[in-house]
Amino acid sequence: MRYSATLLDHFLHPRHAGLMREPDGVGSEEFEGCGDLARIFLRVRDGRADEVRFQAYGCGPTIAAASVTSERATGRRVEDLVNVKAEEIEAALDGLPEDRRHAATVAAGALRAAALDALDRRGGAR
Amino acid sequence: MRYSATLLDHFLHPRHAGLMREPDGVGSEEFEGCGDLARIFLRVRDGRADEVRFQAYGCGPTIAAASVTSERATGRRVEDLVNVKAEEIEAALDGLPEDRRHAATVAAGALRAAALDALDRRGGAR
Amino acid sequence: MSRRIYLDHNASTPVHPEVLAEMLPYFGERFGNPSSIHGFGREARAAVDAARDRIARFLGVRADEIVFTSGGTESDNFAIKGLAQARGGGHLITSRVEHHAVIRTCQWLESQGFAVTFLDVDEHGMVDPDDVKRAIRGDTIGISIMHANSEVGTIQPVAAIGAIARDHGVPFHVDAVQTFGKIPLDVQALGIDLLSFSGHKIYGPKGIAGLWIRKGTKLVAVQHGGEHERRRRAGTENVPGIVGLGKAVEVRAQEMAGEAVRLVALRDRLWDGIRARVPEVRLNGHSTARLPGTANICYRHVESESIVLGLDLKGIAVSAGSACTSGSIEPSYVLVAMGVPVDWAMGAVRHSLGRTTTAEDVDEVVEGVVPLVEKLRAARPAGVA
Amino acid sequence: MSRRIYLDHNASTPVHPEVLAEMLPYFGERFGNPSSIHGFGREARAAVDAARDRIARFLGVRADEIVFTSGGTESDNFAIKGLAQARGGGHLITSRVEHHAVIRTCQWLESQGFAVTFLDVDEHGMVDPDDVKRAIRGDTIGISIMHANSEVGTIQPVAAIGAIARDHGVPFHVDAVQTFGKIPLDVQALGIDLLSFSGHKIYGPKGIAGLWIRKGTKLVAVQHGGEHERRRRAGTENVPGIVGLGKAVEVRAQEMAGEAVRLVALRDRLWDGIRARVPEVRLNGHSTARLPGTANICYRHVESESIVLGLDLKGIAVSAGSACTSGSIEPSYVLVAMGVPVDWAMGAVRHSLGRTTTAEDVDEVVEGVVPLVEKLRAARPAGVA
Ligand SMILES: Cc1ncc(COP(=O)(O)O)c(C=O)c1O
Ligand SMILES: Cc1ncc(COP(=O)(O)O)c(C=O)c1O
Repeated sequence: MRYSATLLDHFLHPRHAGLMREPDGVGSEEFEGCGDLARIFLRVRDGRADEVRFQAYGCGPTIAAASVTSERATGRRVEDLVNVKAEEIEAALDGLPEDRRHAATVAAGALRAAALDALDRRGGAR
Repeated sequence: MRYSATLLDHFLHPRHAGLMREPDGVGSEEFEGCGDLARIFLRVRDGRADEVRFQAYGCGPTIAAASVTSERATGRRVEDLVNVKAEEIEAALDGLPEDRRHAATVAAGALRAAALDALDRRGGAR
Repeated sequence: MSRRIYLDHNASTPVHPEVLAEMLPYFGERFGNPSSIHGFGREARAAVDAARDRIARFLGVRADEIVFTSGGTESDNFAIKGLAQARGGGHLITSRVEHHAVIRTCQWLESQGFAVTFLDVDEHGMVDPDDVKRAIRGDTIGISIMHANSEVGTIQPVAAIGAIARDHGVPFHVDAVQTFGKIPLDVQALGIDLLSFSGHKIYGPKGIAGLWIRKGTKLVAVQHGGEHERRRRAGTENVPGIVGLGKAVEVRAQEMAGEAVRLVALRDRLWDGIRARVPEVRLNGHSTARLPGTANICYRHVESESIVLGLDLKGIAVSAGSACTSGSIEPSYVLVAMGVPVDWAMGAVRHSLGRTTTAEDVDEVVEGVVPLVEKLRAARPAGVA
Repeated sequence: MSRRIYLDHNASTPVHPEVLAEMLPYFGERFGNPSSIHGFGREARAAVDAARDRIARFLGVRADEIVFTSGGTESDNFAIKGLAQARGGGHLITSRVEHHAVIRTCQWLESQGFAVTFLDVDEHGMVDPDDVKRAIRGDTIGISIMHANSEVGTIQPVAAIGAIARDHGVPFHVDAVQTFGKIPLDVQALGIDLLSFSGHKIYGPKGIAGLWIRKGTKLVAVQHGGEHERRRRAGTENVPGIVGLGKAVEVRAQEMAGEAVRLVALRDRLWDGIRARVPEVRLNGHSTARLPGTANICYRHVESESIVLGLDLKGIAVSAGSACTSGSIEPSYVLVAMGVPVDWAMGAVRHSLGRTTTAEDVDEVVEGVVPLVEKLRAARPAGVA
């Protein structure tokens, strides 16, 4: 199999999949080439991501990457989430084939956008 | 096998192969294309081929054709031998592949030449 | 995974046990080179001749009109370049839904100075014979239209095109890789001059195929070397492969008719099962003029590859209609040519059934597809493809 | 006929039992198309990758530099046309003793406007590296010289030629179909850029071969279609064949060195046996730089084919050095290029030994040849060839 067991597990059993109503932050990222897309929703409490949900469209790795991203983001400080890199997501999936690297990029990008959105709104609320 | 059992038998066990000293008629035929050659020697008694010998150089069919020709010629009237056709030799070999037809042509040609030589000499002797 | 279900017979098929049995001696004891004149060589030559005769009888053609090649791709290259290079220049007609072996060969010939017309198809993937007629020019040197499309299964109106080709005296090549041995094919009645066919799509081995060339068709060799195949295709003959292809054709001659009927029923059962339970699906290709075992289905709002992956994890093999390579997606050029909208085309999946496919297999695939598509659609962000 | 002796290993070889065993599953259960992304496809892809790795290790090259083809002929066509068409014009250097797959490809390129120099060889069949150097022009785009000749076994000075090619920046193709897996071959040390090798000469299956292409060598595909083999050779991979080739190479890696020594001894025993008992014979090719198992012998005043036939009837397979087709004889072009007089060349017979050849086989061949040649010479009219 060109995909790791971890990736396949996340693809088959995505964690935290689905819409979040009235999130504290939301962000999306699309990969130009193939239209793969991930969207991440954050519920923030005490500056941390208390709940994370995702939606994704695309090949298996993109769905799995969004799933593992939502899992890894949960409980972390929103400021930190801005800096989660694609490499971290890729590592969390136990690797990605060369031609599927974009899956991690899309998921990390969506997380960053959601975190920035949350920080923005907090800033705006003050 | 592309060659008949009869052909192979004549190739492996040529009848009447070898030189004849002081023949009453001798004739050769060469096939331009590949240099295959047969030579037929006749010993004539009472107008008939009492003894026939052959020499041949070339592929298996040519050797077999010369052999079967010498066999079939034995005992026949010299006048008749002038008219032995390649088809008769080919039939006597139970057929020849298309690209080996020349073997029968060479053998029949040599026999005809030998028969004409014998008739010539008889004429000359008179 | 315990049981595996294979619904990708248009990609390749397992070698039929009887075919393999007939091939085996030619790897071992009967390994001679057919060009050798000794006993080992003659044995091999006889086997090659016998296979050629079998195929010729099946096609209703002369044995010496058949040339063995290494695959459908080579047959297509050979037919088209062989026609083109025999003439040195001119114009070719083909369609936008041909296999890449035809399209890329034609594109290469374009780069070498030939002119090529790539005909459009209708929404069923069908070429209009009138378009062929209109495309013919004074310098048209060949027409290449496939018999059935490998992705959607649409069967082209080759008889009508053959008649036009004949009227205009233009050689007509038909890529029959997906139909040879699956549905009837009468090269004489259809007015075909060159026919590509292959082993591994019909339970024969990979690495062997053939090109039938009507006697009198002006064609040059494209692989140069020794004097094999009546100087039309150089290279030591793949004897076990040829023997296998011959046997595969014999088996197909027996099984073909009954199997086609059975596969049409199973294919319809699959489509009926899916459309009854999955919303927003569509069946691509022609409703009736279609390969018996082929169902190409678009699942809107999901990406082909994730369905293939999801089914694969359940032990079910199907084929993605769109291919994502190196991060750039390519919706099937066949579906695009048929005018399938991109948001549908992205979710195309080809199910191709074969001789061992059962009704249980089909039902299990339906059971697998339904929740998978639901789940994938549920995870999808609103407003996306 | 009871026992059969096969001394025609340069024509083809039987598939090694271990090779066949490794191939078998890929006809049946593991029949997937390597391009498919599901489990069946991945299984096949993994097998193809593993075979490529094995061959790469054996050659000491990168796996991604190896392209699988359908035969030695295709590899040669691919290498030479691939070089030529990548450049669109120019000059090629080859020799008069190459395999037809090279010579006829070069002649075809000549007909397409390329220039070709066919180098002469010496009486041993050897190319002079100085001739190569002298032949290089400003527009020389490739050099193709075989490693060892299939008829006489002469091994060419490829290292010297490779050094010259490298000096001049000209890509160097070597047809190693007769040496790969038989004698050591270091593409790096020899300065080779493209290497043709094949399965059925080394106890692998027919219908599979390869071309090694040094990374960076400008080469275009010649078979067009799908994106197989890194876009270098379109067409569904012959998976069982590739698996077989990989295994054959592994077996050769183990057996090669010991076998070469054994074959040299047997080959010399054959020649010593024959020349001791048959007058007017000569051994063709180089005395030392020669393939271990190859003995090409001229029997003066007999015709090759009659020896082949005579031995065949005794159950012994050898190969005729001259071929009579449709009544016109062609003495071997290799022997002619070496300056062998026609009256000798007509009687050339190639004996090529292999892994199962024994001393008893060799002795039996000698016992067979001696009376046969005597008988054929006895039947010969005096004063003829
Ligand atoms: C219609 C058609 N033509 C040609 C080919 C090429 O066959 P191969 O990849 O075996 O060379 C295929 C195989 O997919 C096909 O379906
Ligand atoms: C040196 C050489 N090159 C190329 C070939 C061609 O191989 P094939 O006939 O298997 O395509 C051969 C086979 O005889 C050969 O000996």
